[in-house]
Order: sequence, then structure tokens, then C-alpha cells
Amino acid sequence: MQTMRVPKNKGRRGRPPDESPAASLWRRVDVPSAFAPARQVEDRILAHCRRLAYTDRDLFALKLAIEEALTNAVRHGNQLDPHKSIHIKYRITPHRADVVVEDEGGGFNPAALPDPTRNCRLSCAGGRGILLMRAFMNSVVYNAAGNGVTLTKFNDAYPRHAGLLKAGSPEKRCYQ
Amino acid sequence: MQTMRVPKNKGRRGRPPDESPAASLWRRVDVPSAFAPARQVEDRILAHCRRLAYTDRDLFALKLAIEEALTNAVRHGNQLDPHKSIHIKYRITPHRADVVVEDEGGGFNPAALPDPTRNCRLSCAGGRGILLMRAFMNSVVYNAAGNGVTLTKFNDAYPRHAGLLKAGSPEKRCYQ
Amino acid sequence: MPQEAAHLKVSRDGEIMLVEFTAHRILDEANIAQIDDELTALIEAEYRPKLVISFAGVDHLSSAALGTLISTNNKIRHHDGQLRLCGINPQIYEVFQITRLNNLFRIYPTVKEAKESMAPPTQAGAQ
Amino acid sequence: MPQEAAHLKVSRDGEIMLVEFTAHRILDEANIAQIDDELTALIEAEYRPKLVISFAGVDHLSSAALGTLISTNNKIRHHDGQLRLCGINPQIYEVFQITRLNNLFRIYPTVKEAKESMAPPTQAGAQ
Ligand SMILES: Nc1ncnc2c1ncn2[C@@H]1O[C@H](COP(=O)(O)OP(=O)(O)O)[C@@H](O)[C@H]1O
Ligand SMILES: Nc1ncnc2c1ncn2[C@@H]1O[C@H](COP(=O)(O)OP(=O)(O)O)[C@@H](O)[C@H]1O
Repeated sequence: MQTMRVPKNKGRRGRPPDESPAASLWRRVDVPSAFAPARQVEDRILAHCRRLAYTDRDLFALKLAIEEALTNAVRHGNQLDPHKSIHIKYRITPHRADVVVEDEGGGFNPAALPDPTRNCRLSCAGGRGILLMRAFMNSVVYNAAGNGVTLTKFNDAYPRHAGLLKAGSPEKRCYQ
Repeated sequence: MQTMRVPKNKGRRGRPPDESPAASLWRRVDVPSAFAPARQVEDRILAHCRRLAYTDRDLFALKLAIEEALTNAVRHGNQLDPHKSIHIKYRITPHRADVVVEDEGGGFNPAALPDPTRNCRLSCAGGRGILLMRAFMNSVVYNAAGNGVTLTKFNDAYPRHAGLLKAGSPEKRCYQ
Repeated sequence: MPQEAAHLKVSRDGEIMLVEFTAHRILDEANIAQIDDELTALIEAEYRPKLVISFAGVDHLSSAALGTLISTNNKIRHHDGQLRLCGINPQIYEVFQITRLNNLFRIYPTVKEAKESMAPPTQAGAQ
Repeated sequence: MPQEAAHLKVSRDGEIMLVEFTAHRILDEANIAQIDDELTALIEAEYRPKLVISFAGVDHLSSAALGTLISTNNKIRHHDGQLRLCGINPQIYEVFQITRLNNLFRIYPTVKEAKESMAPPTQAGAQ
């Protein structure tokens, strides 16, 4: 699995990744760095996807990936500092959902993470969040600083993409 | 624990680290990259130390550290290639034993090793050789390339050093 | 006699304790920390803990929840105990496969099979 | 009935197998690979292996030997078995302390204490 990083000039808290005419569909919400307010936004995103007839599997995958991204933003990024914020952007269309989660921390290098699936690491308690995001999303892209991540999930029920694009092989697609 | 590296100009298979008048005490032996011939040299070194009244603890420590260095040279350095050699140099005096083990491999960066004593790595089978060398020697110094290591052990029974220098705190001394 | 705890429902069958979750989702760090405390208390009260954890009714979990399961497993093994998981729905089972944790945990379809996989309390003396 | 193997001496006391080393030194990669094979065979022949490994007479070991002990421990735990180490001399015990493996293994001074620390085969039915 690999991570694609946004080029530097699109750095932290820049504009949303898509500047096409459809960019007006982006919503932006800043919430205090805590689980409860972040989860309200998550619930809104999922409700939106449910209305647009995303599959149950898509909803499971999105919930899981957004949870992991938010947890990392609160814990690793903002280091549980209640004075910091999380910046969430999302764009939901009938065929794809993009969710950007940014924190106010110093970021990290996702390419340097150890592989938690190696036998002798199986009994280590942590380090599986990013693995799960990558496995369940169509694409997981960190910005250059590492303090923002864009999750993308296609609606598996949307005809145009049916068969063409499947979750679980994010390395095959890179778009921004 | 930290590792001191020899400056680059003393690079691989250079001269022994000590070029003082006592340098004549250095012995050099090249052996085929296999455990049996390497261990003959090891036995000679230990017999020498025993004759010079090194303590039992010193002998245990030296045997352990030399074993680990040789194993790493054969396995990781020369990658079990029987056509390669191991280059051993040693200088034994009544108060200190220096042993240099060099292989013909590409080396590595000892500073980048994970810590095997962390709880969640305890059940991983490998990665304790260098930790043990460092703990049992007075000094463990890798060359810049990482394909040669100099082990130093003081004779604990030698009066001049008694009390002054103790095994198990290699970071406190750096000499070459 | 079932005991009620905030996040876990625990019932005993001889030496074996069956643990069920009271929530459908095991996601939140704060809840997970409490689940961890409850599991630790359960384990430490036993000489050689035998736990079956049922995921029946659980439809979401996070990597933090996996972390708690792993440390529970480590504690139980250190006390020569046994841990079995069961009732994991297919979507959550995928989480175990992706992380390869199906190789760490002993996972059974039902509570019954999980219990049967544990040794009887007496090997010779039973019946 | 003690069985003789190349590198290990194995004797049985009820459910418990006592493993002793025939050499004073457990250093050599080749020997260690064979020791690993012998231990694996022992474990796989048991339903729920209970091993006491005695280090009496062993005066040297290497990090490769520690690796074999760790993977033996992993296998035994995966089979819900129990492993105890004993008879470790002070110099070798230092190796366990430096590596913090004294936190992974259950270590006892003598074979007797190691055996006693394991559960009796029947908990209620004994005597
Ligand atoms: N937003 C972030 N800011 C800084 N570091 C992060 C962030 N997200 C992840 N990390 C780093 O990546 C590591 C792996 O993250 P993850 O796979 O989610 O597992 P876990 O959170 O259990 O450690 C974290 O331990 C942390 O060091
Ligand atoms: N001579 C060497 N040449 C190349 N790599 C080495 C050498 N010695 C050690 N290493 C590297 O350092 C790692 C740690 O070595 P060590 O602590 O002895 O543990 P182990 O040999 O069990 O892995 C090795 O896995 C290897 O990657």
C-alpha cells in the first residue's frame, strides 16, 4: 500500500482539492478538537450518503475511515489540546464522497510507518488506523505536512462506477 | 544507548583504530565467512584473556559480544555467502581487550534500529544482538559504513581500572 | 448470575466468563478506555481467566477497540488463561482479516463453539 | 520415560514435560535451528503443551537462542499451553534482564517451583 502526498504548494489548510465548477459542493466545518463535536459532522456526512443510496458497505467503510482520521487528528495531531480545532471539508455527490480532515499539529510522514500486520507486531496494541483507512477507502491522500488527509469513497451502487472501481485497491487511482 | 561511528576516512578495512607504538600488539586474521573458523579465532582471543587473568564475568561478556558480532557479520553482513571473508583484528593487553570484526557487506545504520525492549516487541524473536553487545562491552563502535564493529572490554580485575570503569555504561566513554 | 457493568454484560458458565457488549459500536476512545478497565478487572479477579467475548450485536469497531482486544489477549496469555472471540459479523471480520488479527485471536462462529474449544475444567474427572 | 534427542533431554511428569539441554552453550545458529525443530515437534505433539525448560548446566547463550525461546513461547501460548523457565544462572539471568525478557517469560529458581506454578491436571478432582 502506498500513500500519495499532495504537492507542497497545496500545503496545509489550502483550498479544497477540487477547484472545478463542482467545487461549490464542498462544505467546510471547523470543530473544537474533541470527539463529540467531530462525530456530529461525521453523522451528518453519513446521513447525507445514506440519502444518496450509498451501500451499507460504503457507509461502514466511511464511518470507520472518518473515525480513524478524526481520532488521529484529535490525539496525534492536536495532541488532545482543547484549544485547537479540527477542520473538516466534505463533498458528497451521488457517486463519490470526499472528506478532508485537517488538524493543527506538526504532521508526520505516513511513508515511514511500520507495517502492523507483520507476525511479530500482531500483539502490539496500536498502529492500525491508517491501514484500515487505506483498506476501506478508494483513496487516502495525506498533504505534504502530514496534518491533513483526504478520504475518498465511491458509491458502490452508482451504476457508472459499478465494476470499474472497487474499494480496497487505492494504489490504482490517484486524483486530486 | 548510542553508537559512535568512526569518521569516514578510517572507513572499511582501514588500519586498526590504534596507531600508537602499542599498535604492534594488534593481530589480524581473515577467515572464511562461516561460524566454525570464526569461532577458532574467538577461542584464541578468550584463551589469551584468560591467561591475562580477566574475570569470569569479562570472559562471559567477551564471548557473548564476539559471538553476536560474528553472527551478524556472517549472516547480515556477508549474507551467508561462503566466498566472502570476515576480517578480525584484536589487541589484548592485561587491562583491555579490543576486537574488530569486519565483513564484506554493505553495512547498515545502527542508529536506526528499533528498541527490542519495548513491551510490544518483547515477543518478536530477533533484534537483540547489538543490545547485548552494548550492554556487556565497555564500548561498541561501528565504522561509518556499518560493516565493521570494534568491541572493547576492560579487565575488571586490573587494578588501575578497578572502580574507575565499569561495564554496562558504554555511552560514557569514547576513544579511538 | 449475570453481573451488569457499564459497557459489558458478563455471565459465568463454570470457569468460563462470557462477555457481551451493551453497545452496537465500539469506537469511542473514552468508552474503549472504560471497556479496557472492565476487562482488566475481570481478568485480574481470576486465577487463570477463561473469556469468551461475543460480538453479537456489534456492528462497528475502531482500531482503538482492536488495541484493547490485543492488550486483553496479552494479559490473559500472561496469566495462562484463554481468550476466544465469537459472533463477529462479516464486515467486522473483514477488519480482522485486513489487520491479520484473525491469526492472533482464536475466533469461532458461536458462543457454543467458542466455549467447546476451551478445555473442560477437569480432564479425567468429568462425568 | 525420558526420551533422548540430539540437543534436548526430555522427561515427562504427568502432563508436564521437562526439557534440559545436553550442551553447556546454546550459541550456534545451526544447533539452535535444531533445538527449535525439536521444541516445535514436542509442542505440536501435545494438545495443550506444558513445558518446563531448565537451564541447569547452561553457561552461555546467544541472542539467537533467545529468539528460539520466544518463538517457542509464542507457539505454546497459541496452543493455550504453559511455559516455564528455571535453573538460570546469574550471568544468564542478566541477559534476560537486559533484554527485559524476564517480563515475557515466567522464570522460577528450580524445576520444582516451575512445576508447582503450573495448574494441576484436575482442579477439583485431585485426591
Ligand atoms: N494527524 C496526525 N498527526 C500526527 N501524527 C499522526 C497523525 N495521524 C497518524 N499519525 C502517526 O501515525 C501513527 C499511526 O497511526 P494509526 O495507523 O492511526 O495508528 P495509531 O493511531 O493506533 O497509532 C500514529 O501513531 C502517529 O504517530
Ligand atoms: N554486519 C551487519 N551488516 C549488515 N546489517 C547488520 C549487521 N549487523 C547487524 N545488522 C542489522 O542490524 C539488525 C539488528 O541486529 P541484532 O541486534 O544483532 O539482531 P538480529 O541479528 O537478531 O536481527 C539486523 O537485523 C540487521 O538488519
